[in-house]
Amino acid sequence: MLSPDDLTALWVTLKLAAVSTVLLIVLATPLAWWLSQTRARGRVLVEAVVTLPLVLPPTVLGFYLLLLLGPKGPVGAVLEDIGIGHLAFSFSGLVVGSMIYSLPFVVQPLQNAFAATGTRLLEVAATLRASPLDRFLTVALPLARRGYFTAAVLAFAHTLGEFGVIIMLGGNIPGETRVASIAIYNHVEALDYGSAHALALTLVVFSLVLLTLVYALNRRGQSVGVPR
Amino acid sequence: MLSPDDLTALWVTLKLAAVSTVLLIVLATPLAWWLSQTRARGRVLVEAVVTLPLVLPPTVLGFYLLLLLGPKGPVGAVLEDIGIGHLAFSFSGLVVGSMIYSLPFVVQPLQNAFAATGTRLLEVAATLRASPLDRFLTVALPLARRGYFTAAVLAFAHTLGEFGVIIMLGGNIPGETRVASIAIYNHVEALDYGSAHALALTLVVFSLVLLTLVYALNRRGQSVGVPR
Amino acid sequence: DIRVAVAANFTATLEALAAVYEPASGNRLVVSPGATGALYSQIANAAPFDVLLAADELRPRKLIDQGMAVAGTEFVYARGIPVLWSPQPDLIDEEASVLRSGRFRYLAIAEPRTAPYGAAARSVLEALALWDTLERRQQLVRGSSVAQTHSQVAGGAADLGFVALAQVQTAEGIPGSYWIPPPELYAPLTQGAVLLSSARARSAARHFLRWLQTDAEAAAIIEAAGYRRD
Amino acid sequence: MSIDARFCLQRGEFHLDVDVTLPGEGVTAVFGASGAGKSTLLRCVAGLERAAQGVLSVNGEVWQREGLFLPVHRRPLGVVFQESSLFPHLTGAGNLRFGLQRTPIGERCVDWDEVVQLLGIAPLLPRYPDSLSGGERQRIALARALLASPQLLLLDEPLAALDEARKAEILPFLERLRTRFAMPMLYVTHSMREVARLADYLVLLEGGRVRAQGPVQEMLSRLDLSLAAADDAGVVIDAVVAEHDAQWHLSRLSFPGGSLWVSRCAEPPGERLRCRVLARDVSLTRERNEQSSIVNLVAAEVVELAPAASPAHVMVRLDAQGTPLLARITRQSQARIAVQPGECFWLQIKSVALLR
Amino acid sequence: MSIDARFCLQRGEFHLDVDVTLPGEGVTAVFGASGAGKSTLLRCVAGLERAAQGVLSVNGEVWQREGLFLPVHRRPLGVVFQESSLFPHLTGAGNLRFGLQRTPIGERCVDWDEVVQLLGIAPLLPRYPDSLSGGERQRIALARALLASPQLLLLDEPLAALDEARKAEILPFLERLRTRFAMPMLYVTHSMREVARLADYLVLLEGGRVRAQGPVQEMLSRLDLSLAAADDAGVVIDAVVAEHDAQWHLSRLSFPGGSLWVSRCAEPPGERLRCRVLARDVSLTRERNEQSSIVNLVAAEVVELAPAASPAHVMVRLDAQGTPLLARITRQSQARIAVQPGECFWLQIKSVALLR
Ligand SMILES: Nc1ncnc2c1ncn2[C@@H]1O[C@H](COP(=O)(O)OP(=O)(O)OP(=O)(O)O)[C@@H](O)[C@H]1O
Ligand SMILES: Nc1ncnc2c1ncn2[C@@H]1O[C@H](COP(=O)(O)OP(=O)(O)OP(=O)(O)O)[C@@H](O)[C@H]1O
Ligand SMILES: [Mg+2]
Ligand SMILES: [Mg+2]
Repeated sequence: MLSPDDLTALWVTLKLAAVSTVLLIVLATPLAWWLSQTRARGRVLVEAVVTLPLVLPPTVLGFYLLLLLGPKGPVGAVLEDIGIGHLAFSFSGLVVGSMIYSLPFVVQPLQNAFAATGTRLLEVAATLRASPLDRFLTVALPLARRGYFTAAVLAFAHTLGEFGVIIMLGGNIPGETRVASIAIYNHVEALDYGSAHALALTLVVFSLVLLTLVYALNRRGQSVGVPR
Repeated sequence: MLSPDDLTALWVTLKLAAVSTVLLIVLATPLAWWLSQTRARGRVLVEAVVTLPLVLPPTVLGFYLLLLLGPKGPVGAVLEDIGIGHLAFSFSGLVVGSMIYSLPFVVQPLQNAFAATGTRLLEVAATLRASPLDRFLTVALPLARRGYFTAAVLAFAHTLGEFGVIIMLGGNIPGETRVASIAIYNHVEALDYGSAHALALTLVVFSLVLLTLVYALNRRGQSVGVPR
Repeated sequence: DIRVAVAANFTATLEALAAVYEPASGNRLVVSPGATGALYSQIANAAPFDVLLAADELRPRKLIDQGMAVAGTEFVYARGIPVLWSPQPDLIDEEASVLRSGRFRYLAIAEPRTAPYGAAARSVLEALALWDTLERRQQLVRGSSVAQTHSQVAGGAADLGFVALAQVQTAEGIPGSYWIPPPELYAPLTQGAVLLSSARARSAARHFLRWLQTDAEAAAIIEAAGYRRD
Repeated sequence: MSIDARFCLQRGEFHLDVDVTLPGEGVTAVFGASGAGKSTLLRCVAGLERAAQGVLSVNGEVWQREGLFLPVHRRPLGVVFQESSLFPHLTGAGNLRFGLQRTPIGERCVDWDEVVQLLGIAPLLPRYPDSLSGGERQRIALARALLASPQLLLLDEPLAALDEARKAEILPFLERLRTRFAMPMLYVTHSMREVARLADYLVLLEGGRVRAQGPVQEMLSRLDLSLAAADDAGVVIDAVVAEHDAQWHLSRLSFPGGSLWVSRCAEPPGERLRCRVLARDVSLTRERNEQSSIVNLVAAEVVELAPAASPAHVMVRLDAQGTPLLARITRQSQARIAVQPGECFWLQIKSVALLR
Repeated sequence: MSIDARFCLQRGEFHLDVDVTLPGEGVTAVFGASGAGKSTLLRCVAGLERAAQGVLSVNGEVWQREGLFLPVHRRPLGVVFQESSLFPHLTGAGNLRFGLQRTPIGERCVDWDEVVQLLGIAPLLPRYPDSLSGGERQRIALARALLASPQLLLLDEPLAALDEARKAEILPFLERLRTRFAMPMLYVTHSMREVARLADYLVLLEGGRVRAQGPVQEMLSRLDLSLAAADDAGVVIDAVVAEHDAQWHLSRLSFPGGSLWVSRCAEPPGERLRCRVLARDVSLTRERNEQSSIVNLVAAEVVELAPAASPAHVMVRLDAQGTPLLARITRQSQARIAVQPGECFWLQIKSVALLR
């Protein structure tokens, strides 16, 4: 039912979602932590900026990212100069785009989770000789499990369905930047509803199974040792 | 700099974002609460389904919503029959679409916030004669403040930047379903980049100011009486 | 009011037309741009439009077949002209030899399956026996519409691309460098208009279509915008 | 008037299996080692353990039985939890109002000002819980439970976090609650003093089961329970105010077996009172000694001897015309002055704690 | 060897202003009413109150002063907080290991098995905190702090949630820690008994300030402090084991002013020991009474009289050849047997608590 192109697109989609989710979680952690701990006045501005990727339509965001990351863009040109190459129309570019696009969904749950943990247990850890990094890793992180779970699920799912940023920034190159969402869109536009339904259904069923599994695992994990 | 049409589009955008955020928060609350409290096996499936709107590309989601809510669709036809009228190409349709689209961003933070509150304080409230509804309203809700704040911000911002669902389901009708993101799209399609930039900038600056304000207010609110 | 669903690439031209038509007729055009495929889906689901100005002839015909549009009201209101274009002044010469040389990183086209200009671009590249090579080297980037393709090229992310002449033509000519492929290399980009069934009885809609089809001033505006009218 | 409770509950390794009938008024102390199941029992009574199989009726009203489970908020009770559990989003006053507002006006029987003054929490009212000290939090929690005018008060070590002075102030208030509002209480504590002071009835839990139960007077004078081995073992005596001595600020209490001088009390002659005599405050002597600072002498007969916690001591149970008394003396003294069942002695009572 | 601490801190209305020099070994009790600032002082010492202006040096090492602030995790201390604060994501054993693992092997001086056995927490180790009772949680917290082998132990009412039996078991362990590992402790408590039992030094806080401080023996015998008004006021006497009496399981302790018979202790003759004599256990008599169960008689001279908490009593401070003693007697007895400064009496001591 699914064409080889569609399968390739699915594969690219999964790869993109996985890579950008992992990277985003790692990179957003210090930001979310800082936001949850600081009393600095500038915090609110940073929080607002983090939310901004949401307010632009994805295609428009993609357009500006293209300007920014493309060969003529300020970031792209610098990358070009240092030999990495600009990011337009490449998988790495998509990863960057997806990360920016999903940033708010990751930072917010993490920040909330860190804030909800409070200071008491971190103080306790400090009195037990844990350094700041140590107590972050061994106390704050495990207690923020729920937040990490939510962040990962939202970022992953959001990247699966991403379209606007990707088509603009990625250029829909088969095998490299053509993801499932673009393939479905094209099927719909080409009035090939059969293929569209098939691919959409595959994506939905796959996601449903994956999400159900993940939620079930998470639930089992929660039954012990999570703060009430 | 902005044409009257653009201003109208901005207004529709704000209205849409505000209405769907409020409705969504209200409607998602019982769902999030149930998810946070239940031990039922079916919970994980519901959680997965709630996340599904994310995994389809917005245009495709809009397409299916059009099939569902349009005059020939199962839901639309029923609405038609009972005299409400189908939901395609109307503001109410957009509200429904936006709500479905933003559902995961609202349910997840609320559910986390409810779960983080734990049972102890609800038990205390019960011993102080608070009925289940009462303790939900007077204990669980206020303690989930942070979650509500996050949910509202994400849903609002997400709706501001929504495009795919809206263009498909709403149909780009000026004054009714043409929101800012679509107006920007129109400008870009007409190669009127100047107007597109102006409108995008307006949207971003407006959002930045609004979000900063909201975050600042929220921060002030948090300095007293929030669990550590 | 006449509610016009228009292929996004024609939006700007339609606005120029409206500026002439509205004062003359007293009717107002309510314009809803969109991708032709999306407009088709919407009309099939009872979108409140009177007239469709599509980017191809296929979708109007299908609507007629399904009874969603009025048979006999369809006509070609414009023919698009694809152009290989780059904002760089000397990238493209008369023979478009840059295509063969491969001295570029990305060539942008619209998605051939859904955008007529994309299909034309593909035909041209196939006629030049370049399609497979470029595809294999992953040098082809596809926009979901020709407008996106234009953005990608204009912004410099792609070095050159097949766009619509209407997109690059200005009163002062065409900036940068360009090549207009000979018409025999691609199937004509006929854009069809049709009256939708829901507007069967709306004389204003019929009036607008007739004006668009026959008025000389309208034809002039369309041609000036970069389309042909034969 | 009684509280009938029967509960079965499994929690991991721990099994609670309790079947008791408690007096429906006054204070019932729940006593037992850490982990004995005291908090769990209170949770069952409160209705917080839905899983518990059980029957519970409080003064005739059935709160729980097969097929019936009155939800927590329908049970007119007040609970003070072992760990502070104030609402962090409400000020002290907000916490206090929480229960008060939900109590029908007709059922309110505890006065705001009285509670606030008594617990010394007026300056705490505008503050949020996270700026309060441990003891301050506990006082707010106590006030909050009281202001809901409960018909049954469940207290889980409510005074553990308080200093002695504060405890001494609050105890009479709890007593007053019981007498004035006839508010029965289940009171978990580790303190013998609080038991003697407050409780009428005592339930001794061990490993989730009831080891013994009975009126406090009887329980405290039993030599077979761990209670008698405690350092502060002693008996509780119900007495009547006989006379006041204005000059020396003393009052004489009489009980069937004799009389005791205590610090002057407020009650008029004829009023019933309770006092506590610790086993270690009682010494036995063959002759009256008038030239001693000890003012209280009671004649009693030795009933029973039992080993005390330390091998150097014995516990002596005595009978003063029906009133049981305990004395803890060294084995050496026992031999020296021949303390044997049936012998009569003067009991020198160094100190008598007036309980109410 | 001393702990020098000077702190200033404002928290809302509350102002902590403390400047003390405490012994660098042994146990210093921090005593004071609820809200007096005990927990806040401990937080300052731990380095948890960054806002606190202050100077702190512990046995020569400067932890804090102008321009220097050793972060908490660099301070080799252990803290047991007033409210349970176990890591909910770790089992009991995981909680215990947390501090242990972060202690350099060379600095470890507390044995896992010993602590686990003593606190009776072996069955709790595999369990998560939310299934533990209040007292069980507190024991885990205590063990966790100990296993980090701190050089200074801060304890905020660590035993408040425990039953008497458990307290009695844990106290000697805390004593042992102090002697064996020379682990100085700051110990917040509301219990006079724990103070007498454990503390060498006492700091009395009132409203954020130090009201008085000094060695426990001296502090407890002062009539000008609120300590003497407490129901369990009494003195601590440093004594030497004089002889054992195997037959009666007794030991005689001698101190400059006389000697006392107590339950047989383990220490050999010649060893120093400490015992506690409560004011209310002491009665005054003009003549020796041999036919009494009271075995301890000490001659002493009245030094000073002061009102007691109740108007019926007076506190009498006596001197037994240099050893201060307190007695609480009724005013009536005072008049009857003419207790006046300068007069000599036999003190009948009903009960002596052996402290260590
Ligand atoms: N979920 C659980 N799983 C296993 N054991 C549990 C669970 N919940 C409670 N327990 C055990 O039940 C016993 C009784 O607990 P409870 O809290 O009633 O004790 P308690 O008498 O109040 O003790 P404390 O004086 O320390 O507060 C404890 O031994 C505790 O470890
Ligand atoms: N953030 C704050 N704002 C205002 N007052 C505060 C704040 N934090 C603490 N306090 C006050 O500081 C005082 C000292 O608190 P602390 O916790 O040190 O008392 P404590 O002596 O430990 O009392 P307890 O025996 O009840 O635990 C209390 O009166 C408390 O109300
Ligand atoms: Mg308990
Ligand atoms: Mg404290």
